[in-house]
Amino acid sequence: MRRALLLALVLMLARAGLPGARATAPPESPSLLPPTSAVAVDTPNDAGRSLVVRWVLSPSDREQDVAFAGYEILRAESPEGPFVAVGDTPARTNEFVDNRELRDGAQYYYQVVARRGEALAPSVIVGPVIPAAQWFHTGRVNTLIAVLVLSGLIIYFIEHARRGRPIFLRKIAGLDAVDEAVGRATEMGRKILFIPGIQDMDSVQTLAGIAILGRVARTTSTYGATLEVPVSRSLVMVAARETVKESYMATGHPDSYHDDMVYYLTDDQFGYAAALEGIMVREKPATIFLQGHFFAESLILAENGNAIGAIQIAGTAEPSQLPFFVATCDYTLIGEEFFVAGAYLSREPRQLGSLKGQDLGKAIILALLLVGIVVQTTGVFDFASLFLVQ
Amino acid sequence: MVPLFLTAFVGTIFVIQFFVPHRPFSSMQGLLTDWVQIIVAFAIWLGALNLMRVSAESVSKREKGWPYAVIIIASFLLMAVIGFFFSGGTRFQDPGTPFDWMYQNVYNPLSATMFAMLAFYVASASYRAFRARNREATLLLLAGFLVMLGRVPVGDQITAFLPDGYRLSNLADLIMNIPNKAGQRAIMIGIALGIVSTSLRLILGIERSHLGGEA
Amino acid sequence: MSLLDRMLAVDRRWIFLLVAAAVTVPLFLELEQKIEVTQESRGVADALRALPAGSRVIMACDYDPGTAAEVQPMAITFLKYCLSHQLRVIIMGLWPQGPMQADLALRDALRDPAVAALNPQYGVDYVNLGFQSGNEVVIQRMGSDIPAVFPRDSRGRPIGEFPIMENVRNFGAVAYVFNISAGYPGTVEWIQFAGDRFHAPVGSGTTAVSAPLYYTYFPRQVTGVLGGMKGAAEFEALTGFPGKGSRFMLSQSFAHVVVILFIVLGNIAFFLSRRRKRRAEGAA
Amino acid sequence: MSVNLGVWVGALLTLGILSFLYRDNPVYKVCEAIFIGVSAGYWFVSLFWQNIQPKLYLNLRGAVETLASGGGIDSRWLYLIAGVLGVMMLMRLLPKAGWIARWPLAFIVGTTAGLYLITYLQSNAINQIHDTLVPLVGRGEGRFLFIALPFHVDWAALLVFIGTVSGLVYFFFSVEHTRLAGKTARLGIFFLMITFGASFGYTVMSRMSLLIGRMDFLVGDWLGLVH
Repeated sequence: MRRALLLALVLMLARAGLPGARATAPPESPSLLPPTSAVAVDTPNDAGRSLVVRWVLSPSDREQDVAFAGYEILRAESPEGPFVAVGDTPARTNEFVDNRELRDGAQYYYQVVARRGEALAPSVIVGPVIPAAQWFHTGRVNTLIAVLVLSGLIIYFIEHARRGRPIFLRKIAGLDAVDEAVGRATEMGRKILFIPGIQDMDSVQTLAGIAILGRVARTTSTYGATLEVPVSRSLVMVAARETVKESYMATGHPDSYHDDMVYYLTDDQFGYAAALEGIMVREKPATIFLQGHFFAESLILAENGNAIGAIQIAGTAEPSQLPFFVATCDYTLIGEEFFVAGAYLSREPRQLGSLKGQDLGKAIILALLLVGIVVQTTGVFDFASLFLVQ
Repeated sequence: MVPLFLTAFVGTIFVIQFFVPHRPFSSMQGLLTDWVQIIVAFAIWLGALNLMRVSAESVSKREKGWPYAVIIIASFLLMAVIGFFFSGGTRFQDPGTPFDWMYQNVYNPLSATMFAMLAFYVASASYRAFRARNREATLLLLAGFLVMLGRVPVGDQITAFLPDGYRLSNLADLIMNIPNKAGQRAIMIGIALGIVSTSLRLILGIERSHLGGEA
Repeated sequence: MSLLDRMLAVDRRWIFLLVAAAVTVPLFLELEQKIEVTQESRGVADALRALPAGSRVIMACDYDPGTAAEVQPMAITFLKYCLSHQLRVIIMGLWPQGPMQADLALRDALRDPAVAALNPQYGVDYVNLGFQSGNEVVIQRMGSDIPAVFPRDSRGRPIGEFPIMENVRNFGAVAYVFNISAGYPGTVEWIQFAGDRFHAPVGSGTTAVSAPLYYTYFPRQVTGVLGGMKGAAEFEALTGFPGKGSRFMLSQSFAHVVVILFIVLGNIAFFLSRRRKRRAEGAA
Repeated sequence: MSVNLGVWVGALLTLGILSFLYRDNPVYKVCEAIFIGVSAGYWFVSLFWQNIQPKLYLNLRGAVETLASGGGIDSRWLYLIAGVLGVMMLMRLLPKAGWIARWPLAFIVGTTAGLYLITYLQSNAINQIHDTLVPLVGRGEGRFLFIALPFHVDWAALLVFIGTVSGLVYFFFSVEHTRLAGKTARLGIFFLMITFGASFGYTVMSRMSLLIGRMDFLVGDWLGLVH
């Protein structure tokens, strides 16, 4: 029943929002009229040497008047002239930004001339106006506040965590499945494959993937399962070896670790995918972790893992690849979840702290959204305008 | 020490210049962006030169598949020589130059076909791997179906019996404009906060993995 | 091995063959396809129509041959529309291949009778400023100084020689920015810098992969989005210049139907086989 | 069938890559190697003519000429720093001097961090908040299904609002997903999955379009079977 209602609602919405009809304009007048009420002001919030001229369109400037050519903008340093052309604009524009060889502090006068063929119709002279630079962009106060509040929160919590205060993070489903997946591989006596993506160590996603590798390696070492980590970057290989070794040491199985567990295949995207395809088909690993920065190869990898019947736990923040992981893998860490998992597992206080800061930022945004929508709907105050950045 | 200072200095300048239009920030920003463009060009050069180095090593050590490395080097040199010396200098992209010929008839088809291969993989994954294994995946696949059908003419043809405005294309519009918009927005806001915190850590020198650990 | 298991274990190459057939056969068929126009596509066409003759538009080509099948038709249609409506086009790219793709599109567009009738001139009606490295930093810099970013066109001639570049200092002189995007850098950067920072009206033509994200910026931060080949077909329908986008719609329909059938078949086989296995396990 | 050499070259290379679908083979490997080499060469050349030559070389040459003709030192000399940083980048090729590449890298990272901090906050957070906040109820006529309402309700905006909020709650990590938070997060994952479904559909669309383009090239431009 609820579904039927929802469907009806959805269909109803599909009908909404048809375009309106167009108004027609009155017939054209023959004589050329000048633009009315021109003004010139200093360009606000800029680095100076720039002025803005605005005018009300000439009554002759209409779509039907095809001969109407547009406006010419004249400038002089005194009201008596001489006036020199500094630019032109097409018909139906009412603003010109002049930044041609202006000096900050000097006085300028302007005239806007409507043109139709040879005919000219100049506006009154406006001025004086003086270009100047500003020290603060007044249209961006809201962004400044946002930067300060967010930075403050993040820095505060980094310090907080660094002093060893505990930080709570919720459970993440994909991580709880690690034990089960490793256990299954051990029972079946098959390998576990960990694939950390195709990007180098400069990608935050690779770092998060390596942190997760640390946790997986701890589990494999206690279960006595076989772990293999084929990588596509030499730097990633170095980092992955360090991480796995450390995990095996920490659980008291340093003898089970050997460098060959982590090996380099190739830098080439599809070459890497093809090599992994071969490994999967030959060795039939029971569990595959796809944790890192993936691109188009994600599909090839996940498909092959699926074809050999492996349990797959994926994680990435690459939005275009997430759908494929969700559709092919048993568990997927989505976007931020993936980062949190990395920080959570690495227990790195600075990572944890900044995550907490981010979370509070999100809480503030949520609160603003909830308050904002109520205020906006009641119409007492245009709350949304607080979020307009110039 | 120097790299950390550089990151902090440049990062701060770019944050400040957003709020302070006055000189010297406005002109510094212009100069620094020019520098970035030049450095980025060198960085991409580095990638190409590195490829040559790796390939040359592979040839000299007679690694497995080294003849392919010879082809890589040869085609790189061919393209570079043509582009530098035989295509009219700065006018190297003009229609009719050898460089343009290589672009149109070698680079273009190869690159387009590499990506077109993905269509085959999508199809085989559709058959072999995309499973409605849980509620989430089911929802995802259903939404995918509706969008796939609704965004091509066939969608409206098979729902032609429904009144205009209630067909698959309208349903696809709806999905794109309501749940997709909401979901994307939630993801975007999350990403924005993540980027703010990462950038901040970089500027403050807390995050320095890109410099290879301690710098 | 049961029929179901064999069905699931079918050689991938059969699937490949079917897909190849599904997209190729329709190329030989001439079936009129009715193109349903989305509001996002209409946004681009409407923004162009609102521009007075003589306005300058930027066509920023941020794509490469890899994705050209989807977006090249948009570039061609855009050029045809602008050049036949006396809009002056400034071509540039943040991907090195973009401006070269634009040159290819220009060759096609200039052959169109509606364009050829006006005989557009290089440097006057259109110009190709070429590629500039630096990604979003380039757009940021263009906000204050376009000539500093592009001192020369793609052929190395100083831009001072070209009437179209006269008085062009920043986005203030540009009435519309149409970005053809295949990833990073692309429409997100154009929106963030040219649109949000410098208030230039931005429109986007993009690969279908990126379209769902870009729709989120519509209509305030981006005036319109053409998504994938379907978007190209819609744009062709809206501007009255039929081209490849429209021609390929039948293949596209076939391909989608085939993929959906694959997913449905695969799932049926998977669930039946799983149920059978469970039953067998239960019996044992 | 085409008589153009270029089209033939393109068609053979296309077929060479497609041959991988049958199985990995030397022809594919050759085509792949050509692709890797040619694209590296392509970047190498275009970056020189479109960036290093006009921005670095011409600026520095201008500065040298001015100095030589007695014009003194002008601001273009500052580009020398960029050139030095660029060369430092290339030092990575040398095993011993590789560390110096950290300087230009740090420069680029600083720029990106500074720029992104602001732009993502502005475009992806502040602007999106702005766009989400629209009046949900207004004057005029509205309906709920087929029931007429005495006021106008923007159902689409309401659903977008609910979806955005619940999606945000899902990405909230400081609170356990139980009770209200749990329910909201579940609604959030519902919206997220439809979002992914939409991306999924569009990605399939994209990949198929690219294949259509290639097939059109083969049967149209090369074989001339389709006009």
